Amino acid sequence: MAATSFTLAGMYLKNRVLAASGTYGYGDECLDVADVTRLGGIVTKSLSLKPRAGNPPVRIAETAGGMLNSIGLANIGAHRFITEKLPFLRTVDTAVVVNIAASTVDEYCEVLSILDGEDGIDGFEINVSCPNVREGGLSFGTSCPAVAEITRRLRPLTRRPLIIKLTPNVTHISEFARAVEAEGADAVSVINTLIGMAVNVRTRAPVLSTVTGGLSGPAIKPVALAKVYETARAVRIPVIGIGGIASANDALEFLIAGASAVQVGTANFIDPAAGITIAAGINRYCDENGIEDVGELVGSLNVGAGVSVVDSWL
Amino acid sequence: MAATSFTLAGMYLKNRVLAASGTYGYGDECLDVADVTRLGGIVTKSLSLKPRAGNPPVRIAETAGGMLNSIGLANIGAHRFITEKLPFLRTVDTAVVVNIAASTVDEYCEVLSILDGEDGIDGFEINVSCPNVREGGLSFGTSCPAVAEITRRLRPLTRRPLIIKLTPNVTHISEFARAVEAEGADAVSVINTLIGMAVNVRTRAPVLSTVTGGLSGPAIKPVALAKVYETARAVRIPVIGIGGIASANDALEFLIAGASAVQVGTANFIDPAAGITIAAGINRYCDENGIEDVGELVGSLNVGAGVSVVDSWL
Amino acid sequence: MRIETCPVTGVRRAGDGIFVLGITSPGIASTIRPGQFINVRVEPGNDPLLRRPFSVYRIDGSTVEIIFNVVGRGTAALSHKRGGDILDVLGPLGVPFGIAAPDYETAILIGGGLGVAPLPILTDALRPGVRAILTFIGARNAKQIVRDHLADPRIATDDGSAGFHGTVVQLAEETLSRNMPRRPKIFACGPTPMLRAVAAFAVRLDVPCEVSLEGPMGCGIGICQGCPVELAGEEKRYALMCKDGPVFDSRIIRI
Amino acid sequence: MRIETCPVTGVRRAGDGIFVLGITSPGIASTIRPGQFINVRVEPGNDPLLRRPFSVYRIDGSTVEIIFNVVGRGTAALSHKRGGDILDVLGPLGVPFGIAAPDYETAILIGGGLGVAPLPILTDALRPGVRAILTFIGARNAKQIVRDHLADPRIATDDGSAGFHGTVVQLAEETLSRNMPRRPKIFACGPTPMLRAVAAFAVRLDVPCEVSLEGPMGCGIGICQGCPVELAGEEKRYALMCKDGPVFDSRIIRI
Ligand SMILES: Cc1cc2nc3c(=O)[nH]c(=O)nc-3n(C[C@H](O)[C@H](O)[C@H](O)COP(=O)(O)OP(=O)(O)OC[C@H]3O[C@@H](n4cnc5c(N)ncnc54)[C@H](O)[C@@H]3O)c2cc1C
Ligand SMILES: Cc1cc2nc3c(=O)[nH]c(=O)nc-3n(C[C@H](O)[C@H](O)[C@H](O)COP(=O)(O)OP(=O)(O)OC[C@H]3O[C@@H](n4cnc5c(N)ncnc54)[C@H](O)[C@@H]3O)c2cc1C
Ligand SMILES: Cc1cc2nc3c(=O)[nH]c(=O)nc-3n(C[C@H](O)[C@H](O)[C@H](O)COP(=O)(O)O)c2cc1C
Ligand SMILES: Cc1cc2nc3c(=O)[nH]c(=O)nc-3n(C[C@H](O)[C@H](O)[C@H](O)COP(=O)(O)O)c2cc1C
Ligand code: FES
Ligand code: FES
Repeated sequence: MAATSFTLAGMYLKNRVLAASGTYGYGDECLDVADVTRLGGIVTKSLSLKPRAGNPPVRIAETAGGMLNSIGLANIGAHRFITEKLPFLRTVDTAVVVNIAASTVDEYCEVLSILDGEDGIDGFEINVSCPNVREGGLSFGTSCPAVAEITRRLRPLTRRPLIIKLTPNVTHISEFARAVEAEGADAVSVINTLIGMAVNVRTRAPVLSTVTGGLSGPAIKPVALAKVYETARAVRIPVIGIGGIASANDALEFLIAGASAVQVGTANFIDPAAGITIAAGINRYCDENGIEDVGELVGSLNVGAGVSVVDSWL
Repeated sequence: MAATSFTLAGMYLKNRVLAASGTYGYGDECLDVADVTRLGGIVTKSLSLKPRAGNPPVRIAETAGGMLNSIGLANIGAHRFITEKLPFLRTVDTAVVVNIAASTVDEYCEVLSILDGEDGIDGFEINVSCPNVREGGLSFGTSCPAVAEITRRLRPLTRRPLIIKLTPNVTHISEFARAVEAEGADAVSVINTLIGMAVNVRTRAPVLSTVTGGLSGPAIKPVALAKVYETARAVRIPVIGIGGIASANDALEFLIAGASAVQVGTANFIDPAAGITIAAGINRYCDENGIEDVGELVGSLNVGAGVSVVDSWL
Repeated sequence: MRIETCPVTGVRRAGDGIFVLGITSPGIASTIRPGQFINVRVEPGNDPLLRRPFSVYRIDGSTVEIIFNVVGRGTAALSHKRGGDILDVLGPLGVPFGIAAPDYETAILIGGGLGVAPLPILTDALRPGVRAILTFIGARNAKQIVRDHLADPRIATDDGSAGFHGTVVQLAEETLSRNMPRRPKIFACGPTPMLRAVAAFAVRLDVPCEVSLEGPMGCGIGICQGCPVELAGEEKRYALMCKDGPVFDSRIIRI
Repeated sequence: MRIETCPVTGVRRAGDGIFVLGITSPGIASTIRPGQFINVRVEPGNDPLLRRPFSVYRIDGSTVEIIFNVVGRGTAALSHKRGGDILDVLGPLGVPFGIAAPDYETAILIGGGLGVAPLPILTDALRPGVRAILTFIGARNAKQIVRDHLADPRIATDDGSAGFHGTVVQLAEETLSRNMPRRPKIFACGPTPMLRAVAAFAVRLDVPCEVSLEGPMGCGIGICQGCPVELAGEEKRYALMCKDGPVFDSRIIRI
């Protein structure tokens, strides 16, 4: 039986599989069907300062091997989270990572400060795929200086692990990873959703009320894997791999490509116990392959000598 | 029966569905199973100055709803194309768009000049998703100045339609579209493949010999559609929509989102007559909906008044 | 709520483009309540990716039946299932109809199209408790009327090919406005426009009314926030169709 | 080459994890030649997305049979097909074995694992023409040996559970080096390492040799460039497995 527990950016995790933000509520919805204590951790829905109602319907659309969402970060806000959700989460024996979203850098700081006063929180994940009101709604996440600034401002406010969750909708995600590493981030989560869209040809209107939305699910796994590989080679801080993970095999691809841990998102909608099954499958793989610690897999990709990535003309 | 023929950037097309570069050979492979004269046009495999052997195996990997490829632009080169393929293509009653790839701006120019001397070519599509040897193999396509320079240098060399095929692996594809529009491009093709990756967990090696490859197929359709929508709103020149189109419904989504025409790629591998079926399906849709000219659909997306794209917090 | 892998007992046609699919699920059969739904994984792979929500139509021992229209990929695939196939089913899910007496004496059931789906088990559950059940069902045409297992339904068709010529709401309102039973309560299920109309006349006639909504769902269990239902009242607030519904008091939501 | 939608005649087990699937296709049945393959669309949807290539195993009237190992999603799905299901099939594809006499008198057939797949129709096609057929087949163990429809095959198993204890190549080389028939030609099909070994001893014994390769394919018809086979010689050049093969003269390629 391979060793599974480890410390990620100073945070103890019993295994390398977490539930991704926005795909597991606040960890209290799936108890009938999933023993959440067998997850490495739970990342909460993004919390903003005030509660957010979210976007009008339609918020989701199925696509080939994936789905689009434009939830609009509907959430109960930091204060209600503390009073209504955190007490329960404190009783659950798994790591709790609180994900934070905001529309100004100050709001990020305020939300984090409010939450940092509470115990029962193992780490913070910062969702930078949010519209920056100062920039007319352009996402923070696609501006390297903005992402760096958020990290710089947040870093001194907490001694807990600070994880920056990067968006894939940029040319070189490794630049962003390097920037936040330089600002003292403890880890990066890669990736958030890809920008996508669907049209209803009957009505000739967008399917989503917001026209575009975030693409997730198995369809994006190859893109996520490439982004994780690019990021893991660029920084020393751990990379948390996210994107289309639905099986142990998928998770193993991410670990081998350089992810220290993974998050399972969309797969929870099909099976809320997906993360647990995946964690078990990773162990089975290790046992079958004589791997004594899952950590041995991380970044173990053997890239043939002769091969040059550059020569790959797409 | 709706009118289907139209002129795209000065190029007469009998309908709005073309076969995408690299997914239909040189148009002479599928004759037994597809009446290519019922396609709006054929875009050739990318041609370079010298023949290219391409990348070593493994060159393709199937993914959820898509596939990865790293063909390495294996092609017979401009000269053999002219002697071995063009004579046949001249006899085929459909538009022939020649796609050009190169590793220096000079090579782009040389290939185009060589081909521009030939008749039987209706237009040129420039594949900028190629490694720029000057930049240590970084893709031209992700550098806006490089893409602009290619366009600037090529524009004076031909009076035929000049179509720049953009890569989606950038933060704001519309910037690139605007840049090439300013340099005199007649149209843009959107999108080429997304960078993706797959790992063989048994061998712990990349599946593709080049580690990363290009993701295509239904999985990427939502991303392609969003890129086409972004591009079509940013430029006045026509946009050719590409990415995961496998049905008439898919193609209609692109037209409605702003594409003047579409290209079918990966779907040809499953059915070389896919483009023909799609063109017929578009006509059926028009007839059923009292649309007299397919052109009426282009950019007909009705975005509800109340909706603000900005407010979509992914 | 639990996930079960259930053998398919069979699929039969019940109208044009309408099918009834049965699965063996002691768990769901014994716990499901009228108006609750199950979320069905159509195929083991990625196509389609998401589960498909369906009301429970009938319970017979440990057999659970759903009735559905073929409208897309998922329902088409379900219509091709055969006895012995295995389906992965999540349920029971959602808030059932509020049938607990004594806040009403006569139950008025209104079903439009396959909105009839939850009415048979609702009828069975109501029978012991209430004084009377009035059932109104409507469809586009006679071929789409599914009248089995209901308390002698009055029928409306848009094309007049069976029963009343018009919508089921017109039929119900006409009938009820002539003579309204004592202490009535409306239970309605069907397409959104129909429910909007029902809710409107429930207000006009001041009758308590519960509606069962339908719309796209991501998870069916409250973790994706993908199924917003706008709440009545000043500030924009949403309930979740899957968790706070699919059955709602028609007055607390904006249909 | 054409696309046909073919009814499945049935699927039967032919060893552990090995299945034979039959389809009705007059077109393919009448035109296929030994060593050619068909490209099968496993499901109508996107999962799996690409076709799966298979050698033709048997022809019986208008019935075309393939034999396959369940190794992944596509072959698993195929093993669950039932009579009456419809399969979309593209074929015949590729270059067949070069069996035209008289450049040889004895055909030596070597099949490793399911590399036996093309050998039965190859045997049928050879019988009229050649003086003798020597068949060698090998597998991991007895359970994986498929010996039907072959000219009394000599058998090798890695674990010795049937016939010669060792690889089919060792068996063939041993037998042939003792007494080599007059004007022989080798036709081999199986895993790449085995074909490499066959090619090597064909050179040693100076026997003409054709090998049927297998590997990932995107399209099967030469339009994706996804199936390179490295050619022998100085400069790096590739042939296409689907179009220039899958059968190659072992001396012109680098296996
Ligand atoms: C609580 C609830 C109960 C339902 N009960 C029934 C029933 O008893 N009988 C019945 O025929 N239908 C019922 N529906 C609708 C049914 O879920 C859809 O018809 C079905 O999901 C369509 O799937 P598809 O793949 O065939 O269509 P597609 O259009 O291919 O589906 C694409 C996506 O859109 C979603 N979708 C499309 N139409 C609907 C819709 N009307 N409602 C919800 N999601 C939709 C699908 O779930 C899927 O995610 C119910 C829906 C809900 C929410
Ligand atoms: C010309 C030719 C003839 C073949 N004849 C037979 C036969 O008669 N019997 C038989 O059992 N197999 C045969 N194969 C191999 C067969 O095509 C693969 O086993 C099959 O495609 C695996 O599909 P899968 O979805 O089950 O496996 P997966 O691993 O899920 O497939 C994933 C992808 O890899 C490809 N792939 C995986 N393994 C192979 C392989 N060994 N060869 C080619 N592609 C592969 C698949 O086509 C698919 O694109 C042949 C292959 C070729 C090229
Ligand atoms: C419905 C939905 C809601 C999401 N909400 C959030 C969120 O609130 N904050 C966040 O950082 N990521 C959010 N995500 C992104 C996921 O956490 C994850 O990064 C992404 O979905 C890719 O992983 P997957 O393919 O496994 O789903 C959401 C994703 C989905 C599908
Ligand atoms: C196997 C393969 C080879 C390709 N070769 C080229 C090429 O040579 N030049 C080019 O511009 N695009 C090439 N493409 C990209 C396609 O033309 C198209 O832009 C992309 O595949 C997205 O469309 P699709 O999803 O319909 O395949 C190739 C794609 C595939 C799958
Ligand atoms: S469907 Fe996911 S929250 Fe309702
Ligand atoms: S498989 Fe496409 S060229 Fe051979």
